[in-house]
Amino acid sequence: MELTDDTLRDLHRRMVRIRLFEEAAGRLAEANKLPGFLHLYVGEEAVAAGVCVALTDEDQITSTHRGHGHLVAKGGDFNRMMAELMAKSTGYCKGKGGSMHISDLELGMLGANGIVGAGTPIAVGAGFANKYRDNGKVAAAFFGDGATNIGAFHEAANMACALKLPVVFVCENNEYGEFTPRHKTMAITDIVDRAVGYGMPSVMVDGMDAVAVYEAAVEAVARARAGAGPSLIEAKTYRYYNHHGVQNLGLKYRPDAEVERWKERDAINGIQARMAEAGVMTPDQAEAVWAEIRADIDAAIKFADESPTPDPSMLLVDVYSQNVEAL
Amino acid sequence: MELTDDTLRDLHRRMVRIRLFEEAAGRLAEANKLPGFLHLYVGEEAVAAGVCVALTDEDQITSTHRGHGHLVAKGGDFNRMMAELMAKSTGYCKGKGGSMHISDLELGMLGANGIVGAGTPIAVGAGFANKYRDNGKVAAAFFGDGATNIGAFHEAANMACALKLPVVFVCENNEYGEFTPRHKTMAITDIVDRAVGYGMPSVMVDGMDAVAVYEAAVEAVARARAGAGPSLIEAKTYRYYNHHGVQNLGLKYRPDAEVERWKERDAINGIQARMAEAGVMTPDQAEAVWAEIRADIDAAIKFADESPTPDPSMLLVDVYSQNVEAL
Amino acid sequence: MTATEVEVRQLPYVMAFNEAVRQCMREDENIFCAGEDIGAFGGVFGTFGGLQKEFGERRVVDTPISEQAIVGLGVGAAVMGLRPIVDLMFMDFMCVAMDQIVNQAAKLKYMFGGTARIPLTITCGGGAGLSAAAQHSQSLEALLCHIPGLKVVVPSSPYDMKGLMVSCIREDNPTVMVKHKRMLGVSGPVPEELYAIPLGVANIVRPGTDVTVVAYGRMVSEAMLAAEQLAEEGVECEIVDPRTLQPLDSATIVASARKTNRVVVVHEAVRFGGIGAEIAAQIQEEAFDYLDAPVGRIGAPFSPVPFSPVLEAIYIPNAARIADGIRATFGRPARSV
Amino acid sequence: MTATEVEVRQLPYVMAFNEAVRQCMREDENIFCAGEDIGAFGGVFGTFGGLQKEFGERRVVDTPISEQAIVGLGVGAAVMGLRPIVDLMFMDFMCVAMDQIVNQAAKLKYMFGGTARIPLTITCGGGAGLSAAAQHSQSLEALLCHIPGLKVVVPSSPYDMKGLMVSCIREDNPTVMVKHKRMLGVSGPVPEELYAIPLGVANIVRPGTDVTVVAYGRMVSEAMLAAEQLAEEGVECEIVDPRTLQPLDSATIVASARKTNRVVVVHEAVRFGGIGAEIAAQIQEEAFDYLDAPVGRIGAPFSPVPFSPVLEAIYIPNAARIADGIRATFGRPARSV
Ligand SMILES: Cc1ncc(C[n+]2csc(CCOP(=O)(O)OP(=O)(O)O)c2C)c(N)n1
Ligand SMILES: Cc1ncc(C[n+]2csc(CCOP(=O)(O)OP(=O)(O)O)c2C)c(N)n1
Ligand SMILES: [Mg+2]
Ligand SMILES: [Mg+2]
Repeated sequence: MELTDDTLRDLHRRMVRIRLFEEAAGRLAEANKLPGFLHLYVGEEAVAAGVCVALTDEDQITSTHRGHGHLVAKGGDFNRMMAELMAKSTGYCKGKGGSMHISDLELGMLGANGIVGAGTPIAVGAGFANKYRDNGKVAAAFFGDGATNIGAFHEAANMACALKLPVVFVCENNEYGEFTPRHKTMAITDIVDRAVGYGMPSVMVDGMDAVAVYEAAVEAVARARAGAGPSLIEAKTYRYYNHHGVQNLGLKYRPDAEVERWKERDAINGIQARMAEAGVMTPDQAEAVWAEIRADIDAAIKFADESPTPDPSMLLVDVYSQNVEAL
Repeated sequence: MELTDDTLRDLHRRMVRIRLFEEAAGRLAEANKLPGFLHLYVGEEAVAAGVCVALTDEDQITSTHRGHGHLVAKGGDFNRMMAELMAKSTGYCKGKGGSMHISDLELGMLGANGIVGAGTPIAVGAGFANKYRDNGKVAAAFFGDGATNIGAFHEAANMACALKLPVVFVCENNEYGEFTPRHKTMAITDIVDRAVGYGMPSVMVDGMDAVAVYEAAVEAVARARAGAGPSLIEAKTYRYYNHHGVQNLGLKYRPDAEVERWKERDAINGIQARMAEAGVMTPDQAEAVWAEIRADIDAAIKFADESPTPDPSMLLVDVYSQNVEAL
Repeated sequence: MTATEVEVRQLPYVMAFNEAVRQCMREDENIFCAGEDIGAFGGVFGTFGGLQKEFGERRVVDTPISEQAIVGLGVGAAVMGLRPIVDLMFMDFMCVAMDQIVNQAAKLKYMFGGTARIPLTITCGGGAGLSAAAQHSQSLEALLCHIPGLKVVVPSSPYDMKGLMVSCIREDNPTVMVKHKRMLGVSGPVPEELYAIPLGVANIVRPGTDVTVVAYGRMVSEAMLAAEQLAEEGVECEIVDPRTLQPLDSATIVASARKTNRVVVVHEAVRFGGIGAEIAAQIQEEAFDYLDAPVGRIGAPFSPVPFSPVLEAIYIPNAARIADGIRATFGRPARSV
Repeated sequence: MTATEVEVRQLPYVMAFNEAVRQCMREDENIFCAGEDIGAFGGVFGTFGGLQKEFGERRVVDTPISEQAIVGLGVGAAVMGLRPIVDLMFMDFMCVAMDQIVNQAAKLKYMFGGTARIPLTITCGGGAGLSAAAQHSQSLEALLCHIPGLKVVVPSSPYDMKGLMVSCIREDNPTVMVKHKRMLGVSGPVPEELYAIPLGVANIVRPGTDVTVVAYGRMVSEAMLAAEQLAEEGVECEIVDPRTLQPLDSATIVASARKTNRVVVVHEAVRFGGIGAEIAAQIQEEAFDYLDAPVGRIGAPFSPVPFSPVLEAIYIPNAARIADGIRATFGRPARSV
């Protein structure tokens, strides 16, 4: 498997897109411009980017409460994303879903999900559909370390293996579920240990290294496409901001030094250094990417800002496929 | 750990009690004397007996839809069991629970359970109570191979490990869930592989050998009592009768030869041969045990037969702890 | 709506279900079935019998004991455009999969701003009467009817079973089809050709003038027995079977109430908080000035389902209790000031 | 029942909950709490704040994200004689644990012939209004009220929160205590000493003569606002807060209905199939000849909870809608033939 310069650029671009989108969202939240909950993905960009570069636009993903990064990585449109976070009618969900339910079925992004673990059986369903149609597509399920403690994940992982479905399970192990460290909620250190119980191949990768994630994903996706069944990728990663919102709350549940240690290994810095060294992208060229995406973000914020809120008549629309009358 | 003659006799006696109870129940079912569903434990006696001999009367167990064997092994009273199966007011559950909910809280038998896997989190709760009170007691959860595919099992196993509770997980791997063979529902062969994902010690034993089960259980129980947390025991075993009821239904989902192979290794025959060889129990002495228990069974059937059905006024009693009026 | 011509073939309820699935699967390659033991074994109630033989393991899938993943499989495959039929065996087990039903299947379309279609059918066996005790006998449809996004279907005859199941399969929204365990062997006329009974349209099973009885599922036949008894007493019951509880054909029910001026609602589910409460509440809202007596409700008492056949027989509403409930609506003076 | 003397300390709803738990835990060593992030963090709603500090990790336990095992932990520990308080964070998550709630906690006692006691309290945060969208905003109490074996508690003030939570903890049956997320910061008078408000006893929050408004949880304060408005229009509302929905104090509700002859039932939950249907059905059964208008019902419309604050504001019933509902009961001629 050759790692092309274009792939590096692609990984970089998707990560920068996530980073800038998320930081903008954070600023908007601090300015009280985003209603509801906001779970930022900043720090974990390499995972979404690495996996999504290994997928085609036709493959599917399911996501979590921390879902913007996944949608951006899958090719999500900033305008419609920003509008959704601001609860505007031009948003992906017409303002009805918000951050936790952002989705783009045309891109195969089957939804962020507010219920921890609940996306994993849905990915199994998508994988089933792929196998049923023999279309060579793959479904990837993103989920956290904490999510591997919930029954739905277990059932999904086992069923995918029992039915040998084209599914890739991607665990974003950021060492915390909300404010509780991993060691309080499981007696293991590595999520890959769970794959054993399903007879599923697994690999542990540095989630701060987009190339490592990408390479693992390429292998897992190839296995799935070849009909050899599911795999588990555990990416060790870290979120820079709080569980939700931006600032840490009063409670210090993570030592500052720990946060700093992870930030030193920042995935975007890492890939930029690598590309600079390999002559793939100069710092100036990198800066141009940032600048271009920054402009896109600004445009998206403007688009969202100027978009209308949903019309009250929309309240009862889309409860059912052929709309029934209000009761 | 010495294996005393008394322990062998105890194992044997509990197994014969199960076998005769279950065969009697089967006959009664065929004679249409037992309402509802009946899941017979015949063939798997070594598992319940081996584990329960390793427990004290003060330890707790949770059970499954196939629960008579567990209650008998824990010391259940034939009269109240038979009366319950016949839906009589003198039964363990006053005729309100039946086979699938048979229980004896005084013996620490926290109930058969009609929902696959649902007993396992309840065992975790009992184990928690033991640790909370620091009383040195242990809770054992029995469940099938099929049950390890369900989320509740996963959550229970993980939580017991995370909280380091005195729980022993006992998987009765009889290779089938209802009429579906294990290989269709999981990609692994041995349930012990699942323990890895919880950081739980595990052991695989011959479930047709009560001594092997007992020895594994002694070790797991000791670990739990010592505060070293849960263990998983996988006992490979087999049920002789159908999933429920007695006769196989029309469909042949298990090859005759497979059934025969397992029956050749019958656990009761096995322990009788071993005891005869070791001079612990002659065939005549063994026969005396059978005869004595047969008499107990006959008495229990008579007791149950002569017991009254529940009075209609009992319908709304015991819905709540202080009974509320009907609504 | 009914098909009672002599030439029509008799089929048991279980086979009416089976035939609906079979004929739809022949028509539409996007339909598949998944559930525990539904393959070679045909499902514990026999409802899926022979389907794997005809359609193969690809389209009739035995799953692990994993209700959450079974429904999730259905949701994910439905979002991708397939038409899954997933089986939960006993209705009680839907509690194991409740998150996927209530928080996922029912809500995805709305949460996603309308982009998703969820043509998912969930099937299960409800109802008491087999001494199957508290965890295998429940009628939990009220829980589902309260959840926007779901449709809930409760056939009362083999004819309805086939036609309603066809509509469930063709429906673009998640439906829950409740088979009553005790009706599996009940036979009735069922046309061989594929036909659909629309969801949300009640059936007047028996026209009458004096009192309206709203009943569904197995309670329809009990209500018919009660109606026969009452006819001898000179009271003509109109029996309305909503067929689907969500959507509920309130118009037909209210029209009947306005005509007869007396109503009794019957279900096997626990009376308190059952769907009968919703129906009664709607009737008094919409037909207040027409009612000569309070809307009566017959349901199970407030306890888990008992194992004992003696207790269970008291527990389950029957023709005698329905008849008493109907008589009670006449036991009071007609409305006057 | 109410405590409105001047000297009484003001406490926010969230601290009333906290104090109930704290004081009960000091009294009874058998009480422990378990849930996600309830330890050092004090729970996402802050309701468990400081409890781990006082009682240690043994008695205030952070659990994995495992709702089934959390409730199962509670059931098993309760059967063994402890008094667990287990937290499900958002009410919506009870769907994940529905089997343990509906098929285990609610039924064990009955299925076991009475031998078990289940002194288990399940707590969760219900209700909309935080733009938390469809999976974090539901009011699902109707699902629980339909299940024999459970008790369901919905406090409408800090005072009630403390007293009802104490009763939940002391109760020998499984209770579900629903905290309304939007009331956490609402303050009111709360005595410092430990006191209990019995389950199953409604509270007449506002006496009145012209119309009865049955409301619970956050809707009580909205109903109070509506009542003030209507008082200006010359209509005196009697507001009855059932406090617990299961058991439901039907006697108090019916007595009020018989007195005022008009009733509106209000809840934040979806109107269709909500507990308001049961209440309305009971009132027309028990007060038929007293009613001058149909029992009105105000609830959320039939859709998932929308994210958009604009839509959510329309979605959630409020004082204006309640007032309109009340006016509607007068908008028709008084009953006459
Ligand atoms: C079933 C369920 N339980 C609890 C929650 C509340 N919750 C939201 S995010 C979260 C932590 C998830 O941890 P993890 O899976 O590791 O993902 P991360 O937030 O670390 O990305 C929790 C407990 C939920 N949304 N759903
Ligand atoms: C949640 C749930 N799903 C399905 C069933 C139906 N069911 C009863 S027993 C059984 C098979 C259980 O298999 P296993 O755990 O291996 O136990 P065994 O019967 O082999 O002892 C099934 C599927 C159930 N009771 N509960
Ligand atoms: Mg995490
Ligand atoms: Mg088995």
